[in-house]
Amino acid sequence: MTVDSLRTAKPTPDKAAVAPSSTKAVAKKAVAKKAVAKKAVAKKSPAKKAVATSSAPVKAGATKAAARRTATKKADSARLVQFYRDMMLIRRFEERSARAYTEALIGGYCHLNLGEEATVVGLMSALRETDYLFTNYREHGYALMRGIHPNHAMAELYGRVDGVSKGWGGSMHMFDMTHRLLGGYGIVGGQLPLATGAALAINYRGLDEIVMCTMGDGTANIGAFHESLNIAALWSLPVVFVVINNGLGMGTTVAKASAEPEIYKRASAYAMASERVDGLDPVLVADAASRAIESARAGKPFLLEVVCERLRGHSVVDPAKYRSPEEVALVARLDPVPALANRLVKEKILTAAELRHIDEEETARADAADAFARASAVPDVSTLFDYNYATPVANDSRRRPGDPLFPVVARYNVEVAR
Amino acid sequence: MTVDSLRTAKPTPDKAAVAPSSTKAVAKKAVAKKAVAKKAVAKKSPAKKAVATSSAPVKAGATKAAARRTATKKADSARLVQFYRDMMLIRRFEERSARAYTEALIGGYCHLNLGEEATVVGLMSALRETDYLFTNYREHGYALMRGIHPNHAMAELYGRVDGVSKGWGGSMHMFDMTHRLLGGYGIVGGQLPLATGAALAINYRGLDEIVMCTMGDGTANIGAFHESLNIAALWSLPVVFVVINNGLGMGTTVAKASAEPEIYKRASAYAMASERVDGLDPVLVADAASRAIESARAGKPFLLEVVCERLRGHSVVDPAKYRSPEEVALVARLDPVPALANRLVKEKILTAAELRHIDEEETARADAADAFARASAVPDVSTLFDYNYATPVANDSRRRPGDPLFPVVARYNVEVAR
Amino acid sequence: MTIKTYRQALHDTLREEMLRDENVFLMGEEIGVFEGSYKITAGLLTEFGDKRVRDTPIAEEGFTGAAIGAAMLGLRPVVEIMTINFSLLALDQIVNHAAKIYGMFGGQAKVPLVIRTPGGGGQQLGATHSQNIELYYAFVPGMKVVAPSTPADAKALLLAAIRDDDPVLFLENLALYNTKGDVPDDDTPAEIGKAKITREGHDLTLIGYSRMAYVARNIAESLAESEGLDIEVIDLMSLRPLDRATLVESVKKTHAAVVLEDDWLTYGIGAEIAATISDGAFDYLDAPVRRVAMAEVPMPYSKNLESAAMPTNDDVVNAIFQTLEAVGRRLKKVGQSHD
Amino acid sequence: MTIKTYRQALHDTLREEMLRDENVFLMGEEIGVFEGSYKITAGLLTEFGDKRVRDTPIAEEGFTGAAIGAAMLGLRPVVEIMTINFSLLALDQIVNHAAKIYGMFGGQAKVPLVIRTPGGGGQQLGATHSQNIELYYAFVPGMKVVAPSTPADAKALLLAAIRDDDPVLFLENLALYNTKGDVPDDDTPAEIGKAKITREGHDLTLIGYSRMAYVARNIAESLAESEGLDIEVIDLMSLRPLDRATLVESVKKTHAAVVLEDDWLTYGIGAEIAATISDGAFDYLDAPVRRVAMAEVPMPYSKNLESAAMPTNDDVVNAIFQTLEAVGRRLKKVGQSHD
Ligand SMILES: Cc1ncc(C[n+]2csc(CCOP(=O)(O)OP(=O)(O)O)c2C)c(N)n1
Ligand SMILES: Cc1ncc(C[n+]2csc(CCOP(=O)(O)OP(=O)(O)O)c2C)c(N)n1
Ligand SMILES: [Mg+2]
Ligand SMILES: [Mg+2]
Repeated sequence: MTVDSLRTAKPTPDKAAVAPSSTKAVAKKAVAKKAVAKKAVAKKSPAKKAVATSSAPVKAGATKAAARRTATKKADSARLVQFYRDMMLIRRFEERSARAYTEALIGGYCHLNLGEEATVVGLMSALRETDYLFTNYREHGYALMRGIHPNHAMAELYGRVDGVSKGWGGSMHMFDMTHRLLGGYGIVGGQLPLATGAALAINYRGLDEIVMCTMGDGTANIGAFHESLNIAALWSLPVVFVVINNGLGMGTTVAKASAEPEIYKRASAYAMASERVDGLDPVLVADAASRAIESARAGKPFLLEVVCERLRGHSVVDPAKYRSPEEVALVARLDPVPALANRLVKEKILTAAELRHIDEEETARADAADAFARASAVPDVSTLFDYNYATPVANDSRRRPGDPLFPVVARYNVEVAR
Repeated sequence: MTVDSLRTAKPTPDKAAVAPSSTKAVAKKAVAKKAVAKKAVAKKSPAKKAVATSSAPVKAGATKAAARRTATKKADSARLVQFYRDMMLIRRFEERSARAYTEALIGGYCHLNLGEEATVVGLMSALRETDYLFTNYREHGYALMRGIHPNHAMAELYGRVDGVSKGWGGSMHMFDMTHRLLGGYGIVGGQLPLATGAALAINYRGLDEIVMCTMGDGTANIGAFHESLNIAALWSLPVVFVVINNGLGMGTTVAKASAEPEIYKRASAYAMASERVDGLDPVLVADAASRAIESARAGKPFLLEVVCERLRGHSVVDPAKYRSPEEVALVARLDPVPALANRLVKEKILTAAELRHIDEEETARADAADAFARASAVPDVSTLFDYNYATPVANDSRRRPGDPLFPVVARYNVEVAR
Repeated sequence: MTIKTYRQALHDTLREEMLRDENVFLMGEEIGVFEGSYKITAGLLTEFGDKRVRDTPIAEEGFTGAAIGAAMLGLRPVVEIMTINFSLLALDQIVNHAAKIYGMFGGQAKVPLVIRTPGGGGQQLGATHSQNIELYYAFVPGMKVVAPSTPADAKALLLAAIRDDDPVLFLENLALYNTKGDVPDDDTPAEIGKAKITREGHDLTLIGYSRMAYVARNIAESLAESEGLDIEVIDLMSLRPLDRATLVESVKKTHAAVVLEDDWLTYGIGAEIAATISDGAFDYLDAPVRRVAMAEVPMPYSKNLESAAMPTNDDVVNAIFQTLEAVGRRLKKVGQSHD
Repeated sequence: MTIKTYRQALHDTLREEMLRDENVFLMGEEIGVFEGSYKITAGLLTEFGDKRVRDTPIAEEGFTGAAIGAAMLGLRPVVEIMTINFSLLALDQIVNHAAKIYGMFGGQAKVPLVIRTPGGGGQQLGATHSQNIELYYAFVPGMKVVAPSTPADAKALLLAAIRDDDPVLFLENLALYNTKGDVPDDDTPAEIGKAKITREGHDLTLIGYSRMAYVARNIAESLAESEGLDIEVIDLMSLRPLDRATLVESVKKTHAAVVLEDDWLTYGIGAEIAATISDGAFDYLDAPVRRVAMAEVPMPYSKNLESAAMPTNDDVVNAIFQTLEAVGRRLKKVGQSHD
């Protein structure tokens, strides 16, 4: 795969223009080539038009406006700093997980959010506490942003009793009812019908909550996508479907998997509003997510496509040999974490020292999570049957593999001659 | 359901204008109301525009043109007569089946093409003999039009050895490799992946054949629809997907099942060309099918939506109580068979006597099919295991339900006292 | 007590539970306007409206999964899958989601879901519409699977299923819908996980579930009359959990067993029943456990082939006679000599 | 003969069959550019091009169904489903289409399709990725299901599967991919439907398939050495058709049997094996057929819980000892007294 084709199904030029300064040149180059290769039509999305009005500037007296601008600027700065802190936490947490995996503290599959931090923090910042999230196996960052303590997230990765899923779920299956993270699912597309149903429950009860359901680009080709979006649109359910388009489903590019590579356009098959946004910028993501959520809260489900990059292999054990060195280099240059750092410095919001301080704090949290997780107990074998059923019933099987079904009876007491 | 809403997802006014004269007034009324209820956008389909050029009149010298017009007219007339004959055959065959069902000569489910005759003959006339058809359980008419003798179709319904599927398939599962009818499937959507795969085989071998895959409107909401259309478009397979939109999936209207009720528009989710056509007129259907087939043969799969009416219940045992008397009356007035008869008379192509003659001939064929099927043998019970495997293998089970797995051994020879 | 059909018992129980608990609602294809393919839900749309009785698109995976998601938030959906054959399309949602969610997330979310679906066969519906694949659910930890054979059990088990906090596959049967029986007026749920001895006897244990439990009772009664045979009949009622103790205790008394099932023999439900009895009643069993099951072919459409592939009453009676003969309990009234 | 891993044997056989017959082609997720999730197809895209090695979208139902359709027209697709867990999404296409088409249409169309897929467990993949659901295919008339446990059998059965005109579910196993063994250089296919006695013995019959046949052989060898035990080992090889005769004949000789399986016990593959032996060798069996199988829970992620849920070698050895004790064949070397 060439650098050219890499970001083919990526944001339109106007979006990419606001990319972090350090990566601008590269992004622009990639985008320019892309624009030639493929007519960019993303900006014509009706949803975007509809939203434009709501973000139109407020007309007011000049001094008031200036004061407001200062206040807004301060708020914007604070928001950027918070995004940075959150992205840093995810970054350090994921790096710590990758290391723990090589130390055999984590088993099974382990998929990281490295490179997708801006997308994760942008999306999660737009949710209310009372909203629900359904996501896939690539969910560590989402769990942290929903408010789950890194200690409990890491303990889950280590399979310990203090894990969010008590060690039963692992990397792919984090769940926390309190923080309304409703999983963490390992079957591609499996979360979509569930999220649709959760939205149905909200609708049934007439509540003001919404459900966000994230998935990868590769997931947009599975049947459950179609059935779920159709049902959600048909029944006007409060759900936002988010396609995290990181360009790859394992090693398969979007162009090789999806006949319509601009995935947000698929919403039209359900007369559903949709939009595509640059996932390297947390602010753009957060704003787009807010528009989508607003729509869903008004009973109009929404399909949001967020275009970002997967910094490493599909999972920690994938060396991603199918990526060319150019592609790997480009992706590294597009890394949203240093990009935001540069922006914060350039816009004089934080100093290099302050950035370092944040990094140290978040690194410390990741390290503390590791320490906590190591110290947490492994589930006792006696708890193996604790979650057989929510409503206990007669004759439930609690047989260990070595147990006989019925007591073994010694029938003869003779030594057999062989 | 009101008459208003009935044809909401139906052809646009210009299409309906060419409806048979006897039903014109009604159709117009329905269409007018519909046009208010819902903006008609079907005619804006890009596929239709693209096609317009190919049917543009040929410019030539006046006399030559006149001669050609006469020849064309003759050909058109012959085509209409053939359509009428074919529709009459389907009509009489289906009526005969319905009767046979009440006589318990047919069992299981039995879904008829009554009301859909114009659609069936139009579609089938556009296929080459070497093209393949995959369809659903509502396939009697399709089987006849593919060239399967009515005797063998009826024998299948009666479960006899001379049936196209040797009595193993029944109403829902007609199959004939020679006539390239590749089934007859009872699982909604089940035929779509299969048809896609058949097109893949054609593509693999570099052949000039295409696959047509028909389905109902309700089928457009199932996952297999999405997966199949995506794969077909992605791999440029020679397949035409046809949605037979008869307005209902059993008792559920299109509007209650499909968030985008103009189903042909769903093709855009796969960057696939599509078109909608009035299924009450066999000529329009045939022409649209030809365009779709041409596209597929050039490696561009196509989604064709044909809008027609289901004259009776979902299957012969369904009294369709969910339809209002108005709706039933409207549907009866839209019946394409008398409509074409009227047109043939009006355009002086056939006399009333000639029409009657055709009817008698086709009725006779249906009656002959019944006689043939009654006379055909039921499969012998000894053939129960004939189709276990295509490649015989060791230890295949040929046990009848009453057979023991192992020979029964009488172990004691005493009479037990109770 | 009121005499009702199995269909009516299901209908009335659904209605009563909807009246009792407004978290209970129905979803499925054609259950509203069409009143249900087999009319179980007739009239409920009119009475409860389309929020409580929801017609769905043809999308088994999507709507079953949606029901699971709704259940995770505390609703109590009762899904109808038109026939069990179509449930294959929803299997991932049921097996990998409904059945896993409680355990996989460490007990944090319950899935109080009921999936009603009829099995069948014998109606010339052909290979794809005549399967009995309850095995696919009975095999799965996290699921509960019940299969009533009488109107009264249909009520009691449906009450239990709806009030249970786990996903329950509720197996109905096309051939049972019109059967009649006494149904208690009060709403006492059955105990999921328990089999039921529906006829006590000493000569042989005859085991079935769903339609075959009905067949078993009828045959036991008629053999009692015609042959003076004293057959014990067990209706499994619950396929998961499986009540092994009741099976084994019965065979310890009768020393012989015949299992009836409408699914395929090899790897079918009966295999576990036979294996269980052969193990737990090893020292008491006087002859092999005999299984009567469908022939292992894609079900043919043609009536005579279909009949040949399905267990008949004669097949059952023969299996009983042969088993009794094998253990040496010759039938007093049967004239033939077997030595 | 060449020593190869199970993985390499599969890879080489696929390659040879593609060279032999150009109707053979591969389809599946990540089999080309990614070289296969478990690298079975590594290098084949480069060698054969993307017409013969086709990466698919994530659409198990769609691409499996497409393979069925292509097979109906005479191609011989070999589909890889990444793990058997995901095959649930394709189950309708496999059960209601691949397995039915030949019979349902009266023998007019063959479906020469192979579906390769690994089962597994024991790798901390959690509840949805650690299932062994070969039962879902073994149960279905019209299917053939094979499950090799050695590199040589992997080759011979894959040859047979590809050349067979029926749909074959070819079960692999994550834990076997790196195991090694002699593989014949010639291409003689195995006979589908036949079990194999991989070790002759008189003391007890130990039965397994896939990973558990491998475990069975190892344990039998080590007990021969450590305890002087003479255990007969049967590798089922084919789950459908099932070779009942080989099982029964063996037990007629050994009088005792232990079945090993990596799926859940209740209704699992072992149930049919136990039922079959209890029936066919009724008069020869000296103790109940013992089953060693997974605990019936959604597989927990945590290593110690996962280990507790999966059969260990100790579990197997204990089951063997207990069964031998039950039949009175006390172990000579075992010092304990059991009366
Ligand atoms: C139904 C199913 N098929 C296949 C897989 C194996 N698998 C796991 S992740 C993945 C790729 C998903 O790609 P995408 O949706 O783009 O998400 P990403 O991993 O890029 O975040 C695949 C094929 C699975 N888990 N489930
Ligand atoms: C997977 C599946 N779900 C449900 C059914 C039951 N069923 C048979 S036909 C039908 C309606 C199909 O409607 P449509 O696609 O519009 O076709 P039509 O019958 O109108 O020709 C349904 C729900 C089925 N056969 N398969
Ligand atoms: Mg991706
Ligand atoms: Mg329809």
